[in-house]
Parts: sequence; structure tokens; C-alpha cells
Amino acid sequence: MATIVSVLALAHAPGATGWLDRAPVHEQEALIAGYAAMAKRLHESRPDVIVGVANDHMLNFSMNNVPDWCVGIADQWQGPAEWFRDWVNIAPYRVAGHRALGRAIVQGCAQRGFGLAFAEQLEFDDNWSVPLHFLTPAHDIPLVPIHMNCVLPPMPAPARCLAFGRVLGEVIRAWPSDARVAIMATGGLSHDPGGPKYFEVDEAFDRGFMDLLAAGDSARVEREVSLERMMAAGDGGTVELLAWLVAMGAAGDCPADNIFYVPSVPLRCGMGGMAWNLPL
Amino acid sequence: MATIVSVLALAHAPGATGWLDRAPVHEQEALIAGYAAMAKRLHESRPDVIVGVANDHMLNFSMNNVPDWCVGIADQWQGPAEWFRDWVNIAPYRVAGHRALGRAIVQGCAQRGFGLAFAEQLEFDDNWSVPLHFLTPAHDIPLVPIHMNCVLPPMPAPARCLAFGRVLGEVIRAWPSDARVAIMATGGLSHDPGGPKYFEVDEAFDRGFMDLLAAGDSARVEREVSLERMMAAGDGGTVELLAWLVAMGAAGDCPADNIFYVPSVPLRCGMGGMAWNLPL
Amino acid sequence: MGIMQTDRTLPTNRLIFEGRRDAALRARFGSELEALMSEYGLSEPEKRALREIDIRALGDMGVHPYFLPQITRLFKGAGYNHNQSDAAQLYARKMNIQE
Amino acid sequence: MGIMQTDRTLPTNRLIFEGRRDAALRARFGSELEALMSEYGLSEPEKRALREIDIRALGDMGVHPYFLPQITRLFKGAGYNHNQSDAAQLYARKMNIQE
Ligand SMILES: [Fe+3]
Ligand SMILES: [Fe+3]
Repeated sequence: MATIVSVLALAHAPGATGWLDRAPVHEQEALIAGYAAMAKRLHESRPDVIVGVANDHMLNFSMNNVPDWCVGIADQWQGPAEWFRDWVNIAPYRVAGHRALGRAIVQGCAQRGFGLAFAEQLEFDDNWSVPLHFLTPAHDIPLVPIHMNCVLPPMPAPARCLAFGRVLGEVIRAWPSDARVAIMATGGLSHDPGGPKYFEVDEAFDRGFMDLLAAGDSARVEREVSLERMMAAGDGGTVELLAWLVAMGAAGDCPADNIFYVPSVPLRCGMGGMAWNLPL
Repeated sequence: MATIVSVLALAHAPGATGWLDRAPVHEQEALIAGYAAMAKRLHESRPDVIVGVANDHMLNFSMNNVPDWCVGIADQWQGPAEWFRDWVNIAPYRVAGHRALGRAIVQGCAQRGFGLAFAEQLEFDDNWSVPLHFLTPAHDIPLVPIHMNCVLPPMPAPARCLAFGRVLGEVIRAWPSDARVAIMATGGLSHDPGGPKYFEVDEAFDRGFMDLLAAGDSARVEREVSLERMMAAGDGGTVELLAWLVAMGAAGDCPADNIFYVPSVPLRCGMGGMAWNLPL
Repeated sequence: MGIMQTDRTLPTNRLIFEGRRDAALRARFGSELEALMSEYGLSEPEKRALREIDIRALGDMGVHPYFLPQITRLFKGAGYNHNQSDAAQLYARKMNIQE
Repeated sequence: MGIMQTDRTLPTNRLIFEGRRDAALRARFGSELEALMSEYGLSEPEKRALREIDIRALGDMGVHPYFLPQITRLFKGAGYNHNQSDAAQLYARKMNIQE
């Protein structure tokens, strides 16, 4: 059976690669150090494959049929999608996929009550391009990308995201393989692309959210995190922290470390990352 | 505000038009009389538009992204889809759509927590072709088809179908129009296309189901109808009675009349229909 | 078998899904089945089962049950599909059930 | 405005969705906007608002907020999208908010 060797969650906002030089030097340094610390946590866990969970940003799923979650099952991925290259300022890259694990996730989740979409082709924007740039710049760890709907109402509620994460973890652990699997949620923290808080960051919300998750009590998270509260902190973007709840569900109720946090108005996003302390 | 003037539910199995002559004469007569009685209920309500709810039969939505419900918003529809013409033995027909109502349903349901897919093109098989052949042979009442996932697990549970029906009814009644709207669910009753009960009909289940719905107590329906029970009566087909639960939700808790029931092994389906007695 | 065992990602499910929607593809079921199965990435066991219209094996591999009689109709014709029709009888025989 | 007011079926949402995925379509935003808007079935109010990059009006009609700064980038360029960039400043001005 496969082993989940690390569970991480981190921001993916495009400014981190697209216009980092426009942030004050102390923000730049904190961000670079923060991503480096996240990379260290990932690599110390020696993963064979990464299962990612992130906002689709309405890039692959037109509003005519938006799934809550879609698993990429292709053998190979490439990014960034053409129009996003200038924006994220990242050169074209390829990264292997993992068809067997992708298919196992679709099948196992269906039998446990989650009907996931799946795809052979998915365009990547900042959701994977930015975190992979910092965490696996050689793009040498296969990725099973799970794109989710974080921003087109109705989104899956926090409790449902936690429940999906639990099932995802169960399915991965039941997968007949000796693979070491990392789970990486990307997105958030507070930001509001296209909304009235486009040029604001909600530091109090972000720190409270990270502290809440770090405590490792999912029942409390279900009580205290609501879509309404997330939307109030930026309805076009903050809600992609739903992906972090999937990660928490997969980790189980164990505490996590807050690795870094940089509230950056020049990057138009609260930038941060955390890593769960999985039971050995 | 629009008015819901009738709510109907009836079987759509292809044998009714495809090979009715292979059924005993008493079945043929009961079926023809039954559909005629359903047509009478529909036309007496003088609808301007029909909102239909039926199994998509995995015809329009590939397993890679299956919505629970998809609303057809086109101005015009045609059927039967080419490969199904011989099967249902129905000549090509056209029927008007109703874009404004289709769009209002998508928008109103999204704001009430149901994220519906929508489509400009939908292939029709027996789901609409058979009931329209009997109820509106001139195809002269515009149709808003809502295709649903009844057979690819996980399907929406009975309680969710009832809840969707309630919201659908609310959205239609809130639609700013003086239109008279009929709701027509199609599908069922017991049948098992592709399963071990392909050549069986479960009359006891069917009569129990119709009596239960006719009593008009949705709380009792939620308690007594389960996916498991429906699947036990034919897992490839009986589950499309979920569409009848949507109709019941839209009707509200009022009693219904069982109009006809013919358990037909030659048609490989329990054939029946009911009509709700809406409060005036 | 049964709908709960459906394998959504099984290539045969995509082939059958598309075959019902596309007349050109359907024509190839008769004339170019081998090429078609390779294009859709069917595994060897899937190919064998489809070649032999072994619908029980297809069901066991995760083809949706609703597609199984449609497969017999793709090969035997969809019209006048009563219980004694070629398509329905092929289904009954392969599944070893009686009408 | 806000994500809760999104109109999923609004033609402009489909045009922006596809514009980000299709370079040929994107090129036509500059050269053939009128034809493009007609092909996609935009209403007259949608056409006026997109022509004038009136993103507040577009938001009020149900364009998803996430698409709004993307519209400014479709017209003004997506690269080096910092707060003083043409695209971000156009957004700020049209929405009457300050960086
Ligand atoms: Fe994002
Ligand atoms: Fe059916």
C-alpha cells in the first residue's frame, strides 16, 4: 500500500515569479526563504509522486459544466499555458504525470461517494507553475494535478472539502503500490482578484486561518471556517483556501507547522505555507 | 411570476414505440390508454412550456465530467439522435426550446446552492422522444430539457433530488413571466438495462413506489426511498425514478393520482405514470 | 458487475460513449475494430473481450452495465429490439440469463 | 457584483473563457472585436461594456469577477502585471479603487 509521506499547503500567486522585484526587499527575502523551507520539507519526505490540489481558476472548465474536482490522469503535463507565460514569467516546462495513480483516485473516490471528473489535458497557470518553480525547479517529481472549483458558486463547502480530503487520503493509502506520495495544496491566502479588495491583504484573517489549521482539529475547522468568512476576505481568491482543507482532510487530525507568511500588497496576496506533521 | 400548472411523471422506455406489437394486446391497450390519460392531464393544464427532467443515459455526458443536472438552454431541439431512431422507431422531430427560462433556471438554482450544467446542444434518445410522441405528438409545446445523472455512481441521493425539485419549483415560480409551466419527469419504473434483471419487472416495487409518492409526504419519501432499494430493483434503470423525486419536490407536499401502470416484460420495463394534484 | 463497479476511466467506456454519438466511428466497429481499439488505448483484455463481444468480461472490467446491451446493438443492429431480437438474444446468451 | 452574482450563461463569460485558451481568438480581440462579440451572441449592453472595457458594468451584468482583470490584460497585456502596470491601473481606474 502507498504511503503519504508529506502534506503541504502553500500560496501560488503569480507575483512571486511575475513581479517579485516590485515588492520591498524584506518581502522578497522572506518569500524566497519561505518557499525554500517548503521545498526542504517536501524533499526530506522523498516523494515518488505529488498529488496536487488547486483552484482551476475557471481555465479548464467552462461555466457550462464545472466539476467540484477533476483529476488529471495523463502521462505528461506541460505548463504554463501560453497566455499565462508572460504573466507568471516562467519558461515552458514539462512534468511527468502518473496515470495509474490518477485512475485509482477516480475509481476509489467514486466508490466512496465522490464523483470526480478526470482529464487527459489540463492547462496549467499559476496554480502549479509557481509552486513547482520554487519546490521542484527541475520538474522531476511526477504530478497528479487535481483541479477544483473554488470560485464559481456554489463551491464545495468546507466540511465537504475536509471529507473529500479524508477520502482522498484513504484512497491513496489503499492504492496497491509501494510509492511514497506527497500531497500539495496550492492557493490563497487572502487575495481578491477582480474584487474590491484587489489591492488589499487581510493579514488577520490569514494568520487566524493558518493557526486554526495548524492546531490539527478538523471538527473545530468545520465549525469556524465558512465560505462566507472566506469570501469576506476576498471573494475572487481567498476561497481557494478550500484546497488547504482538502490537504488537512488527507493529513488527518495532526498538527501542522506554519512555515512562512508574508502579507504582500505588491504581490496582491497573503503569501504563506504550512506543512503537516504526519504520525510516523 | 410564472405558474406551475401541472406536474407529471411517466415512463419513457423505448419498447412503447419500438416494439409495442410484441406485447400482449391487453398491455398494448392499457399503455396507450395510460399515455392518453397523461396527455389529457397535461393539455388540460394549458402549459406554455414544459420543463422536463430525465436520465441523460450517459449519452451527452461522457464519464470524464458528469454533472448531476444539465439544463438545455437552446432555442430549438431535435430528436431522436441518429443512432436511436431505429431503436425508438420515431421519425425525426423538432421542438422549440425556451432560452430565457432555461437561463433563469441555471441562474436561480446557482444562487440557491445548486450548480447546474447547461448546454446549447443535447442529443435526445427515448428520454424525451417517447413521452413527447404520446403527450405532444405535434411537438408544439416548447421544452426546457433537464438531463440528469441517474446511473453513474455516485448519483444524487433521494433527499438531494427532492431538495433540487423544491428549488427548481421556487425558481420557476419566481421567474418574472406570466407563463404557465408544466413539469414532466420521465423514466422508470423498474427495469434493468444491461443488468441481471434485464428481462424482469418488479411490480411490487413499482406499485409501492407510486403509492408512496401519491401520498404526498416527502418526509416519508426521504425515509423510505433509498438508492440501494432502487438499485436492488434494477441498477441500470430503476434509479432513473430519481427524476420523479425532482418532480415531487417541485410539486410540494400534495397528493398525486396514479394514472396508469403496466408491468411489461416484453417492453422490459414497468410502465406507468402519475400526476400531482396541485393546490389551486 | 453492476453500476457500482463502473471504471469511469476505462478506455472501452469512452469508445462506447463516442460510438453511439458518431456515425463515422460506428461504421468502423464493423470494418476497423482493431485499429479503433488501439486508437482508444484499450488494454489487451479489453480488446479481446470487445472483439469477442464478451460482454460479461467487459462488465467485470468496469464497462457500465447500461452500455452492455448497447454494445450488442452496435454489432447486431438497434431496430426492433424486442426480447427475441438478435441484439437482445446475444445479450441473454452472453450473460447466461433467460428471457 | 461579486462571485455570487455570476451569470453562468452570460455570453461574455464564454467569450472570455475561450479567449484565454485560444491565441487565434485572442488576436481578434484587437482587430475584430465587433464580429467576435456578434458571433458569441453578446447582448447590446454586453457589447457596449466590452467595447469600452467598462468592467464595472460587465461585473454588474454577471461576468465573473476573476475574469475582470483578465479582460484588462487581454487588452493591455499580461506581462509584468504589478500594481502600476497598464492592466492593473486600468482595472483600478475603471473600478474606482486605489492601489
Ligand atoms: Fe489562484
Ligand atoms: Fe431510461
